[in-house]
Amino acid sequence: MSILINKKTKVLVQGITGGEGSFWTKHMLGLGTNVVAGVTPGKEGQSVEGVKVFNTVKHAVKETDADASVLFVPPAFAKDAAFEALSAGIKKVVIIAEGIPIHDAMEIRSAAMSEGAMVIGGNTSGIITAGEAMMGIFPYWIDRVYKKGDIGVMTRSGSLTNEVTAMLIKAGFGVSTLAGVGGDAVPCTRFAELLPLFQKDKKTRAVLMIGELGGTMEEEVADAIESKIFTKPLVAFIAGRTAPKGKKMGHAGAIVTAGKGTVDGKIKALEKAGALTAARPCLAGDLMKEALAR
Amino acid sequence: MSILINKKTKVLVQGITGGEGSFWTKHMLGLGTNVVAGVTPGKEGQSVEGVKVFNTVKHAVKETDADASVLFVPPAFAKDAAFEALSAGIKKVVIIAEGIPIHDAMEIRSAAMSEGAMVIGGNTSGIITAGEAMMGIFPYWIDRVYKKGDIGVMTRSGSLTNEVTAMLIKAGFGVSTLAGVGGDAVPCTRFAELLPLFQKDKKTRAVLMIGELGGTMEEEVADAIESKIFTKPLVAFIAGRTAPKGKKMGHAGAIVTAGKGTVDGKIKALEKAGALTAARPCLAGDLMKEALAR
Amino acid sequence: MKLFEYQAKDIFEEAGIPVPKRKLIESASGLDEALSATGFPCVLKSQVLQGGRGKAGLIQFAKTGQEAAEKTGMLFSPEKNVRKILVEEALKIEKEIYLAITIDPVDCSALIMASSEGGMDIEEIALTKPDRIIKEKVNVFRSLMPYQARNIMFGLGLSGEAFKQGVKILTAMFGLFRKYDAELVEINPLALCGDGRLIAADGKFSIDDNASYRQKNFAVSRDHFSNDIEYEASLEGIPYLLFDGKIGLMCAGAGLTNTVYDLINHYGGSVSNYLEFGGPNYRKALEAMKFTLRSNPRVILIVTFGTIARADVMAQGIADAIKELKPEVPIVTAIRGTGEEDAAKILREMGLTPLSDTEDAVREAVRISEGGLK
Amino acid sequence: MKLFEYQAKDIFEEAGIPVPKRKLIESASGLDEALSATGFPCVLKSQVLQGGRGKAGLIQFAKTGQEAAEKTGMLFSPEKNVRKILVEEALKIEKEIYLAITIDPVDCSALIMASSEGGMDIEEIALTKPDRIIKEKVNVFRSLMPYQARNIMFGLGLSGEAFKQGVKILTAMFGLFRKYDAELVEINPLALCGDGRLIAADGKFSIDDNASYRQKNFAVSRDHFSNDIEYEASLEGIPYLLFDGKIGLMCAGAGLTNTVYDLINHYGGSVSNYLEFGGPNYRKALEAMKFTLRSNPRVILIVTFGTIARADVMAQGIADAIKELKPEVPIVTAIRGTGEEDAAKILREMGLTPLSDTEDAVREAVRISEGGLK
Repeated sequence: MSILINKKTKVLVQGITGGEGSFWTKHMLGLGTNVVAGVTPGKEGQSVEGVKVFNTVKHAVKETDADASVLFVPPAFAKDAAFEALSAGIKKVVIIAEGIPIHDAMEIRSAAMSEGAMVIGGNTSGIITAGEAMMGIFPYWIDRVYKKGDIGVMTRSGSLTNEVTAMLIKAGFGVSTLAGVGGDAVPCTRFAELLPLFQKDKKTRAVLMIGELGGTMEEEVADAIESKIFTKPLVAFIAGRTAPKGKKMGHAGAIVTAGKGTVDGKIKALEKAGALTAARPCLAGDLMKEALAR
Repeated sequence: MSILINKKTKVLVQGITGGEGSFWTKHMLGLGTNVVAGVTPGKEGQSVEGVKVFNTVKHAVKETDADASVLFVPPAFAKDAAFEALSAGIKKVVIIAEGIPIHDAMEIRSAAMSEGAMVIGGNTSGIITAGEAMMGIFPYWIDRVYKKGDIGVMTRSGSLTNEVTAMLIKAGFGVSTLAGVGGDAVPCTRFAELLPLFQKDKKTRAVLMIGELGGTMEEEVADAIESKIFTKPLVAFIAGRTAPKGKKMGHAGAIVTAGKGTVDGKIKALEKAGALTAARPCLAGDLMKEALAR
Repeated sequence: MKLFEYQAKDIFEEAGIPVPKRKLIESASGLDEALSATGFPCVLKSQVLQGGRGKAGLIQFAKTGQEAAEKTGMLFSPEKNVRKILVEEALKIEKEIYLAITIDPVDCSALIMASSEGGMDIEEIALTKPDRIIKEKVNVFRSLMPYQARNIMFGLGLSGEAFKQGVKILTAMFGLFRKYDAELVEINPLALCGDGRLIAADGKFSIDDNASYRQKNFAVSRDHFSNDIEYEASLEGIPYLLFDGKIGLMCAGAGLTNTVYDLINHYGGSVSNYLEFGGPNYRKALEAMKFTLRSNPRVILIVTFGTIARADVMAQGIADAIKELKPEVPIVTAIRGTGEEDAAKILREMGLTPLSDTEDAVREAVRISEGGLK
Repeated sequence: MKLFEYQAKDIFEEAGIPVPKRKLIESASGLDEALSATGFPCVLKSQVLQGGRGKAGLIQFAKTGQEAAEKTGMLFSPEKNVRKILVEEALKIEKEIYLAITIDPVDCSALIMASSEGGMDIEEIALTKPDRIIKEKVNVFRSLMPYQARNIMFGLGLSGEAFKQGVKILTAMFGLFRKYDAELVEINPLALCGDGRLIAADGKFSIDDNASYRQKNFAVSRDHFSNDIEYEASLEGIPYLLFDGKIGLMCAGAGLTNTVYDLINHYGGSVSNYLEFGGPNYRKALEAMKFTLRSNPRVILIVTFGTIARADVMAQGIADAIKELKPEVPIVTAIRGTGEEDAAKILREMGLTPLSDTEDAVREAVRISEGGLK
């Protein structure tokens, strides 16, 4: 078991013939991902790493029954590609692109919600079920970063995820599924929406959340724990605790505004709910042991 | 019992202070309708026929728990008024206005569908549950037109409904609920969508449908009978059997185009499904007796 | 309101959809100037709203100035009675594509239909080979997305430049569909020309009459009607159709009027005009009777069953109209609904014999119209 | 990108939202002409992006030409260093309304917020009396509907002409919100004046940077930054912030860079600049190092853990940058991720001692920055 993807998930790659699309298709296949089709308008009939290319998602789905799609398209085309996937009945979509206009992201998330689908991203490394399958751009080939195990990971970051996950592995743990919700101000899936999946997944014993200043996603996780939607142990690391107020440091989502979204506020909410929070990445492993021992 | 409205339905009247709004509020009250509130922007604090007027539907619903709304607003404002009712959580809306732009009607029906609500109209006389309540403009005071009974009526017309219903009454029947879906090309509720309600209603023994040339609503009813969604007797009268092809006679919806929507086609589909069709209004009563005797 | 081809093409051009070189002329005197714009060969396209213009001889080709002049003269002749001709360059068409956007009233989506077998027989294809029609629905709250345009264009088998142009054309059509409250936007054929270009060779554009208050660019004109009476009635807001039968109808409500029309046919009668004066027009009995008399009926049949359209008001209007117009033809009435007792009284005072049953009234009117005594 | 008040007001005016009479000046020489447009009393409003301009003395009132000249001189003085002043008529304000449209990221709707207690203390009111803030959500696929604008305006207690004007203003704001890919459109205060008019007395407008490719009307300028280095880094697309500490950061990934920043503070160090050169910039080591050196660090700390941003490519870039720039400050690295073995080799060849643990690297950088030996 796992959440979102496993060996059987029939993965479509939109933008497969591009540089990134073909590069990561090779690596997704390398990890064992069941990549069944690719889409690039005008390139039907070609193949990439042995994967058939179609002109439209509709056609690809008809021919291959693809049930999940990962998008390697530039941010300006993310909305169109995501809508194309949703309209073809695909219920799991991962958008890697960084720089999606926020109004587009609103529309994508709105459409996904009304169609009962889950769009992960944008500005994310994607989803990986360690040792089974991935939709995205993970350095799974570096042993000390993504090893199979029973800790679910959810994150807003890229490089920081590698950093923190490495600490988890170092402490003897492994990862069930890692889902990057992305670093944008309007992520199309929010942390709290992943919790029911982790809760249900028998292979996930606990969850590590890698959060950041800004927004209210971490507070929503605290609410989900308080209301018993999620009852497994949860350890959080939250970046930006010393960031100066009002300065825009990195991710668009990481702006401290109107007294909300401070790291202090997030930590208080999480600890009140019973989660453990790591002050530094290197403490994540020990805290996870503590959480599981409770 | 009845469908859509009864004595308990808490009716809101949007546009209550206008000429038509106040005139018909009086008559709706006269029939026993539980009119609990009215809305006209800027007229909060006034009252019409003893009914309190509010500025917004939101406020009216908060104060009175209104759960149905009838709109007496000009066609150009129908979309706004309907959206206002839907956004306030009202699930039954009747639009009387004739002349709603077709793109507006599309949006109203779309919104109603996505919100699980039913909007009846536009270009309709509305809904009447004989002897109990009405939302609309019915000559309920003329005994030979709307008498309480157990025949459900659904119609696309106004004057023609009076004509045919009078024939039904003359034959000794009465009406449970009459719902006018309206004469527009894009009615916000379609005939076939009323059938499950009539099917479920214990007080409705059979249904009389008053149709017209154009569109496919009558064919959809035939489909619903074929697929056993509706199993009670159904008698239909369909106007326009001798209308010249391609000429626009009256209702926008009544255009014969592309080989579809002919009266002949409708009658064939209905009779194949087991419904009886009246060649002239005066035959509706006898056919209903025949249908019930089967 | 249906637009004429020349209006549709002006709109297309404004939206960036390629259209042929063309010039509209309203008399033979404009022909030379038009031909200098189009060159030869050219097409002379009568601007009428009816379908099947080709088969009716209303579209003519010309290779020379002389041929063009002869054919223009023929089309403008009193026999053909064409009021406007669109003179166009003749295209070298390799393939005819059908492209249309209309409304799906069930889904309440915009429905795009396309076929690589466009041209004159598209209705036949829709009936006999429905799988040759590609369909794509657009949620009315969202715009046409590029992927939807691509779905269509790949489905049509287009590639390269024509594919890109097709996407642009469809996107522009959708914009027009929403902007102009259109019931139908159709390009048929969308011509794939020898030089690889896509050009809208013919177009239909129909604007929702209910939206006329916010679509003021186009007005109904005399050209939209086949006779003066229908045009003048439309200016009064009175639905009216002229026929060549014997009974002049003055009814209220489309459904009831259609039913009366059916009943007249059922009883072997014939109709000289179709007229509705219910709803917002129920106080317009005088105008309604004037238009009815212009169809030269042998009898006037008035059938109403109104609620808001009060019977007594309508009856009084008819009484007043009779006083003013003094019609020589007999009048049969079945005026029912709100205030019907008062209505009957008013009509009796005018010497009429008000009936209360529609079929009785229809039979009486048919009898009189076929020569029976009043 | 945040727009300046004068830009926001130009957009408001274009959309039909009433704004005060005003004129932008960039030096004292434009004052007289501006005053002839505004009259007296007037307001001199420094065009800076920071909040709390009033309390910082950056907004000044003047009743006479002499007073205006003195205060303009003061604002343009090197001490205040204001680059542009908006000279405005002073309004007679009876009531200050707050009106804003932003994004609700959970619902994915446009969120309208309004309060009849607008003005400087709106953030305080949002925290302490949240019920005084009226909210209305707009589905992103639909437009703002008139009823929603009415809900807001009735909620604000407006009536008569002010009510109608308020509906128009909010409708126009919503149009701007969508048209310009805005993150925030705010009017605060929306002034209800003595004469009954509503006027946008101050405005904030923030355009989504990710949409800059389709919002070309506004470009980031030097005015948006507090120093040249941040401005120049932004032109290179490199996220950069200047601080007054000792460690120059060159990191990859916002989350990781923030974390390194936190760790430096944790270990008692201080930062001279924040810089990300991962993602699309991972081949820009030379530019990144140039900007870092301009913050005068005592040590450069490079921390990366990239996947696409390959460690070996970044290491080679750093090696090349060292060769070209020959920095005199020590460099501490923890460069991990794809190609990390090759990266370590490259760095060792340059005489560096690559570390593999972030905290080790941070501690080492802090040690050196506080005077420890390399």
